[in-house]
Amino acid sequence: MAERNERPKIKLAVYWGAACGGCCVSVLDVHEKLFDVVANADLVFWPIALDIKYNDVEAMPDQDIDVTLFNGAIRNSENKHMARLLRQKTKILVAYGSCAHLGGIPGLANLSTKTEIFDRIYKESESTNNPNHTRPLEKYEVKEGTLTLPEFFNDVRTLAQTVDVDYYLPGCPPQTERLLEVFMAIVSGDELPPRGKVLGATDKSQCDECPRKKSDKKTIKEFHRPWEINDDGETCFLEQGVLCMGPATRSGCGHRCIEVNAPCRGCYGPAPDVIDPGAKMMSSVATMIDGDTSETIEKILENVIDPAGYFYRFSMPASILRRKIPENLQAQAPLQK
Amino acid sequence: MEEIKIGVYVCWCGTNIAKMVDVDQVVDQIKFLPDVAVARNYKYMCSDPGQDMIIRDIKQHHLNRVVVAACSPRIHELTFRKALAKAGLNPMMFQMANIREQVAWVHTDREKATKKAVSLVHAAINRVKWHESLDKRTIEVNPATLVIGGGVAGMSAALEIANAGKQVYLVEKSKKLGGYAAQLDLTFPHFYSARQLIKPMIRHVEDHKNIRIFKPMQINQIFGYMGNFQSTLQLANGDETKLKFGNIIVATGLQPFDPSEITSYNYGKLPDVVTSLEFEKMLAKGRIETCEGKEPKNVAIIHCVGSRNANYHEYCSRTCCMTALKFANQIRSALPESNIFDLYADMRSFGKGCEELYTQTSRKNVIFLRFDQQNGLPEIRSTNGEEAVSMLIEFTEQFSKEQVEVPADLVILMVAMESHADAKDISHIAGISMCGNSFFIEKHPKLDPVATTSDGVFIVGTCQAPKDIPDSISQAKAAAARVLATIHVGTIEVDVITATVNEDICCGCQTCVSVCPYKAISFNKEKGVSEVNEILCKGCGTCGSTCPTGAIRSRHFTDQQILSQIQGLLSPDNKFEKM
Amino acid sequence: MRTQETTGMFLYHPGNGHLDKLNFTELFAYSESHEDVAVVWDSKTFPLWDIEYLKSQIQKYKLSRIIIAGYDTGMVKPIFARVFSNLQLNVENILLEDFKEHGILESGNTELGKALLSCAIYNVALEDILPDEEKKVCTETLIIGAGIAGIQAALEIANANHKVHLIERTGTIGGHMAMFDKTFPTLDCAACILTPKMVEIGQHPSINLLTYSEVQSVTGTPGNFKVKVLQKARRVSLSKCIGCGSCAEKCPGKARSEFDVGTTFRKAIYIPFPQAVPNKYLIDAEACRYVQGKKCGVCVKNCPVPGCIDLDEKDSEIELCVGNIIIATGFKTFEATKLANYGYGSFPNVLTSLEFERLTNAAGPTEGKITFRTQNKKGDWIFSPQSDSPERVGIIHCVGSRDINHNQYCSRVCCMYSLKLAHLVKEKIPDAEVYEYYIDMRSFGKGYEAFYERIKSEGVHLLRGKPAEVRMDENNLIIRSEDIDGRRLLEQKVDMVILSVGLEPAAGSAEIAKLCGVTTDSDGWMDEANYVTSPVNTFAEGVLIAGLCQGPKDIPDTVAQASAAASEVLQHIVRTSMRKNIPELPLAEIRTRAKNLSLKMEDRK
Amino acid sequence: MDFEPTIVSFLCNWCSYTGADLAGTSRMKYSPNIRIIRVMCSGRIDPTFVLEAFKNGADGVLLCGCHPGDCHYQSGNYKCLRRYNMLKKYFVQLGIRPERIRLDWISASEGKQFANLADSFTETIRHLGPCKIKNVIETYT
Amino acid sequence: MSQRINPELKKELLKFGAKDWNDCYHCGNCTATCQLTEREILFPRKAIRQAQMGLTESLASNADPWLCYYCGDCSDTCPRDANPGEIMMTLRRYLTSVYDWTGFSGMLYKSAKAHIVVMLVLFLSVVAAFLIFGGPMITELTSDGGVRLNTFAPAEIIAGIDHIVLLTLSFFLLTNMINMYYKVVLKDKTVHIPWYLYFTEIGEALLNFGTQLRFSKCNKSRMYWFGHWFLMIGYVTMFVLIIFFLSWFQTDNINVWYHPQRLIGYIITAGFLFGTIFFMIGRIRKKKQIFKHSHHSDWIFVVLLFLVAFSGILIHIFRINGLPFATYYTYVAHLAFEIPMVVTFVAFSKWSHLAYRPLAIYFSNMKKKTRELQLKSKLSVSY
Repeated sequence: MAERNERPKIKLAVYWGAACGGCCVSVLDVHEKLFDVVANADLVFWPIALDIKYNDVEAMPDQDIDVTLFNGAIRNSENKHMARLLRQKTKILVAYGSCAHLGGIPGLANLSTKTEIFDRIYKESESTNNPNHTRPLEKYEVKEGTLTLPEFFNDVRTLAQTVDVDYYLPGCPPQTERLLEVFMAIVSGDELPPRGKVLGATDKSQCDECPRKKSDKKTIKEFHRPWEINDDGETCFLEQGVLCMGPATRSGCGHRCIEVNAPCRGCYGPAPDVIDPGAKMMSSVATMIDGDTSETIEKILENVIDPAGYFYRFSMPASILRRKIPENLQAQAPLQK
Repeated sequence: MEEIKIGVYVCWCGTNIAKMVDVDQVVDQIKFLPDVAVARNYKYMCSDPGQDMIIRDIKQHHLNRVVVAACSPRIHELTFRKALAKAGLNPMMFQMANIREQVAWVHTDREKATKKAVSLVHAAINRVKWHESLDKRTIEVNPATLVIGGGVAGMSAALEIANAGKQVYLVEKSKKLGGYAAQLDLTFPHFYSARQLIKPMIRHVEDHKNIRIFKPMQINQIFGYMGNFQSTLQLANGDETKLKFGNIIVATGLQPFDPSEITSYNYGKLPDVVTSLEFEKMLAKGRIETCEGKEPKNVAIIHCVGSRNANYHEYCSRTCCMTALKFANQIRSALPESNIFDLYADMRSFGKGCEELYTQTSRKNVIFLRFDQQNGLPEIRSTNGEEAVSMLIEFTEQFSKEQVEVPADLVILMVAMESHADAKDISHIAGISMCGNSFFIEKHPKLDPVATTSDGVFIVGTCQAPKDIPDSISQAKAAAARVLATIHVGTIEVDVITATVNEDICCGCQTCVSVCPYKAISFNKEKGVSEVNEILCKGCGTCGSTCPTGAIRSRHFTDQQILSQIQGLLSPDNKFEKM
Repeated sequence: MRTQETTGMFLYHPGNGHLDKLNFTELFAYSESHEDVAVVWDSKTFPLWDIEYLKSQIQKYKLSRIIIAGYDTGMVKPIFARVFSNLQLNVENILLEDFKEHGILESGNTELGKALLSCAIYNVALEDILPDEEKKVCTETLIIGAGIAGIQAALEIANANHKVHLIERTGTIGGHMAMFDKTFPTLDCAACILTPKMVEIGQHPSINLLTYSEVQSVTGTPGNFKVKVLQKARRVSLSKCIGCGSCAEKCPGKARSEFDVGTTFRKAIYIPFPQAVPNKYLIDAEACRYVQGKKCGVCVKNCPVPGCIDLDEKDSEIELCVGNIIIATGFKTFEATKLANYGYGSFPNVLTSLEFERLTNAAGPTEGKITFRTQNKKGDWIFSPQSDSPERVGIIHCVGSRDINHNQYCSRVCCMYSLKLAHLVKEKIPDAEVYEYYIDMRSFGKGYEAFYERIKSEGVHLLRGKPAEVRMDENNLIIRSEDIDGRRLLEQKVDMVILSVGLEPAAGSAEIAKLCGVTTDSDGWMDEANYVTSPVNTFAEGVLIAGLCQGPKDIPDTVAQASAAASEVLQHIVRTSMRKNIPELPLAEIRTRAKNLSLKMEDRK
Repeated sequence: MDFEPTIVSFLCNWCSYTGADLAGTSRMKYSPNIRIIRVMCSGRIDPTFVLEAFKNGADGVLLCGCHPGDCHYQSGNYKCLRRYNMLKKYFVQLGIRPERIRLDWISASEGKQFANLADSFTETIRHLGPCKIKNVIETYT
Repeated sequence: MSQRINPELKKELLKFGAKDWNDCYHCGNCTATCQLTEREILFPRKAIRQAQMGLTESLASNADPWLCYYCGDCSDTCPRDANPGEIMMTLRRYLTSVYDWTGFSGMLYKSAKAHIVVMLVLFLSVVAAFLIFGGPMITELTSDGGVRLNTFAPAEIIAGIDHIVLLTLSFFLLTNMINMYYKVVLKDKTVHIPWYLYFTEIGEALLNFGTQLRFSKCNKSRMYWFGHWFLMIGYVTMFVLIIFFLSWFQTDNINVWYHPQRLIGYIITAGFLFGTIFFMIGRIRKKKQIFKHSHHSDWIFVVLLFLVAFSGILIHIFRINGLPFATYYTYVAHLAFEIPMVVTFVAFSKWSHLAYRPLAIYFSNMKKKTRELQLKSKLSVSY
């Protein structure tokens, strides 16, 4: 303890991009360990908790901040700006949580175009009351000057697609214990793992820790939603026909979902060498289908209504194809028969 | 990691490639790619000087990867791998780009072909960077051999191997050995007695101390791999016996085509229309007679029943013409006063002594008539007792172009040879590919007619294609040679292209276990990971693309290798828009 | 033999000259004196065609078993079968003892004939009563001829780690297959599939390759043959030559290239073809100025390797000791000049199929361009890439085959290779019209019929009818034939005629057969021991035949046969025993053994 | 100039690649837009590869395996079929015409069929026009 | 309508002298070798096929065998030794019997015995007739010459008998020819010959009759053609002379050697001798294809012809040398040879080809022309 006190405190920043805020809350979930954190670190920037303005950050010298936990994806120009800014000011930039890591839930917006999103929000949604068809404008001139809004990008990107990232801490949100471990590792001054590594998770997938019983009989005759089955609480979800992203998802979360009899949704992201966990899982699940003809296979697949939303729930922007092709760019040619 | 140095060699294949692909341009375009140390083109890369060039470069320029753009890797991959080995490089550090079969020979636009060639070479360069050294291993060969099918081919193979002092397990589905040949009366073209040839053969097989016969017996499953197969047989008394063997010779034989589906022949409806096999039985009994027990005055033989006809079998059954000539001779001897008509399409008397038999048969007053299946099949109709003769065959005779009718009291249909119905099951059990007409596919139609793509499994006799007894026996002996050679050497090399599990990543979901068609993957409960038996593994890679964690690597076909290949293939420089 | 059965013997010799060598009177007397034969008939005196008489005779002697012995015995079997079945006798008791089947037809060995009859009477196979003789079998094997058959057999044996001496008469291995362009029906390039095997031969540690060599004599006994081999002087050292070709560049000697069947020239110092194995130069003594006594030696001067070329090298002789011999001498093509009516030799653009193979081969004289044969400046007729291409090509099948005036037999491969050639013409000159003249289309093998259908669909004119003549007007060759299917007489004008010449045993194969004690048939093909059951064995123990020397066949059949021959060799090597030769046992001994064995078999039942 | 599509084709080693080789040895002509990658079995074809191909600018992806029941590895082709069906569903969601991927069976003896398939697929893709996904990923922000 | 295959025909053909009738495997070599075949006139193969299958109807309407002169090229080059030339020869014999409605022809052809018996009967009848009706054998020398043949056998009477024979034979031959016309032309429903062709096409038939030009196209060696033509010309001239000009030809006075009567006689004799000896030697040596196979009718024919010629020469020699008895006896023998020959051969056997062959050429040409016309009219309709 004494030794550690001799060490100067590190400078810590926490920032959110396109995110739900859950990650920030998860930082607070450290509860009494917060004291350990504060004992070792000075929080220099955390919009949710501290009143420090962007200007202040801009004023900091480069590489001044030791660690930034960046959560949330990059949705708009503000996110992008801040990501770049923090990268510039930070020694160790950590993509914190699924959104920063893989795009996360906001990333699913990539399955719609900007127009579609705006139409939905400002026009079509049931609760919308917008008779003047008002749409957000990036610039609006008023007497007092120009009002600006950040630019809403066409698609959602991960932090790594925007700036260089040193480490990833996956999870939606990340397990607080993992955060602490990582944090303590950084502050302890031990040799850091190689850059680009995923921290706070193991290299093995969920199944390794999953308490359910697994066998090699993974044949799927019919896909089910979790509520559609009489779950025995013991058998592997997949063997019961329920989609579970567990095999393609790193463990480290403490299989919290499975503990409560909900199949894994994949927030912890893919195993080390996997580029596109959705594709891997699609492949794996498809292989289990019990059918040798196109007709039977299609019949069974009817129950997989939204493969993109399922297999890419947290990873759409990080996936190989990242997004949907906007309608106006889609090939319109009818097929010759 | 050592610096990657790639040598790239573009082959002209004489003019084969050079005519359609600008080999100079290919070299010019890829020589600046990263890691390419040497890039050349040469007339015949596969020739000794071509190979020497690679070996020299490897030594001089310290190359550690080699790409050859030439013919199909199916042809020369091995040749170049050997060259690499000669130069002291691991043979797997090699990739071929197929710019002959898949570029030069199939395209007509030289510019586009060249472009495509560049992209294929680029892809190969990208891929080879990720290649790893893989080393061959050898495994022991079990000296016993399993022969499936106790016909003349199976028995010949069994005897050949047993006579060389090696154990043979002969499995026959029926109660008797001998198969189809045992049902024949005489053989062509010399009219030796088939029975007298087959009987001693059966006796030798039965008496042989090195042959163990299982009959009637069906093989349901075979486990294992080349050199070390095993199977469990259910004996009649309820016992089980476990057999271990190193090689499999499949000789499932043939079955005759059922002519009842050809309506114009009325087989099954007219009692005196018989198949060649039924007639063979008549001959064996010494009774050539109609259903009423009378000696027929007019006998007609119709060739190509079910053969050479797109509606039934497109192929020629190879033996029917000669069998028909044999029948004609036998009928002539037994019934000297009869009229014999032989309706053929093309007379295929191609074997040694066969054309001579055809001539001889002509001289025995056998009337040869030619029909053409394209112009409709002959119609056999009954005279309904209105004439002395019981049936008439009507068709257009092609040498005279006359519409004629042939009187017949007995009609013999020379039915096609089909692969035996059991062959389909055996193909799954033994892992042999089949072609569209249900005959087994040999490894190479010319140079490897008895081997299959599954190592240690050989096909002999009519299960490969229709053939006569001598050709079946030749094949049986050929397979025996191959088997004896491996037994004699005692070991075989195992393919290096297998799957492997990264135990640090494998989570034990076991999806892969059920996917493997060879049961090469098992789950290690203790470690909680899957394990690959690399001898059983045939390297298909299905597990690799099934594994959701990427723990399984398909060696030599890793994700990384293929992805880089795709990137090379689609490098913007290689697209046609850039032209 | 079942004791209650009464055996009759019918000696059948239709008198077509085949059995002249056998003494039938003696065989008749022998059978008659045999205690277990009730009656013996001779086909010369017995009215076989009189069914009623035959019936009465069988009843008279109460025969229940008949042995038909002689030649073509199967031909008369149905007569007996008919009578037996009429008399309610067991047809299975009609036994055939065909002398041809046992090879005594050619040898005329009457004693062996008696032995066979003796065995037949007791219904046992001759080979079953011959004791195996333990013998030290030399594990080395001699293979004569290094075409695809020899190559395949050599690899099979060598891959089992046994020493093989592979002898080839010419300067390279590969044989005819190396000369072909494509192979039917898959159309894969012959060189592409053959060269890897050739390379393997050249590199195999267990194969002793002796090219440019001939067998001089074969002595010794099966299992231990002593073979004298003449190694003709290559005059270029195999070990020193690097194949650079500097010697040939300046060589003034010229000769027609054997590999290109004379369609072009090569130098006196030459490599038969670029992929030759061994890929080393040799000197054609007849074309070499120095050897012919003129002043030369240019090659020696140009050779970068000292001592590599020795123009004074003499033939040498070596002796090998081998256990088994495989003959794979292959074939030669029919001499087309024998058919004057087709004008080969008179009209330059009437080619043999083999010439056309070279012409269309990418490695051939025109680099694969199909051109006319034209005269060069010196007046020699050669193929040159500068010449024009034909627009109409006629292909004539069965040239020299299926013709009683030449070779009566069918050469088996011509139909298919002709279809292939038609395809090659169509492929290289898409607008060309191709006319194929055939008698019967023999596309019998795996995938062959489909290939035939494909060629038909490619627009090749397939004409049934053997042309009678090829003549020439000012500009055209005219093929006169009956178009049988078109019901007309056709005088087709073409620019080029390809004669699909038949196959004949290779030159010198008769001598090889004689040296090895193998018999040949009237066409010169080597006799197999039993057409049906032993297609690769010969009547000479330890000598096997593979490939075309036994009769025409295609590549897959050749390969299968070569492997089969290898299997027999491996068996001999492993067993280290050879069967005792038949003549070594006295007749009485054979008879006793046969009887004993027959009783033993009886007991077993 | 007409749109020249780029098509990546994954062929299994035993049937389809051999069939493509046969098209070559038989000198059957087909469109040069097809670029072939050899895998041991169609069962090895990972959806990742298909996605990667589109990402790198392929306009279509052709998958070929042995005919049903003829797989050299017994059942790899069925697995390919299942993944193919799954992928098509995903593609619809991404706004990529599912016709841009095609799975067909080519046996070792079907050189002609391969050539025909290559031509017809190229035509299909030519008709559909360029696949924009690569541009979208690279430029659409 | 389909025709029934008739295997029984082969037995018939064997009696007509068929050899190797079933050896042919229809390669078409013979048809292509033959220099007389034309685009649509195809033989021998087509006729061989009809014979093999026993298509009697098709055969009867097939005139092709008459177009063949048996040069033997086809048989020489036949890849299966099927002897097409000989089969054509056989078919000509067979067709002769088919055209002959009396059945006499068939009897002569099928049985050597019958043929010889008929010959003998006729021979003896002639001798008997002379014994009974013959004139006095005058031996005294006259100023005109030595032998008085016309008193022994007056030319008018002989000519009268000749005329009777001629009329009878002509009747049979003509009816046979009509029969041939019926079978070859009328029964062939595929062609309907326009009337004018009957006139336009007759010229070539007659020309061929006189010159046998077609035969000269046949073979590389002109010898056959010449031998055949010479014999034929000799025969025809003799025929005309003895039937119509016997009194001029058969005189008692001996003319100078260059007198047309003698000259013509010499030429005829030369033709006879040359032809018969040429063919006899050929048939004995059997070297050439055409001579390899001889039917009994061939031998009887050629031997009789030779004997006729030989006896004719003897008569001449005896007569000019004034040997009366020798002349008379030889004359009897001469007629005894000649009458059977004429009676059996002209209408019923070998000599009838003299009529059938030109007719066949005539019919074939008409049919050919008709087909060409039909084809043209079809073309003009469809285009």
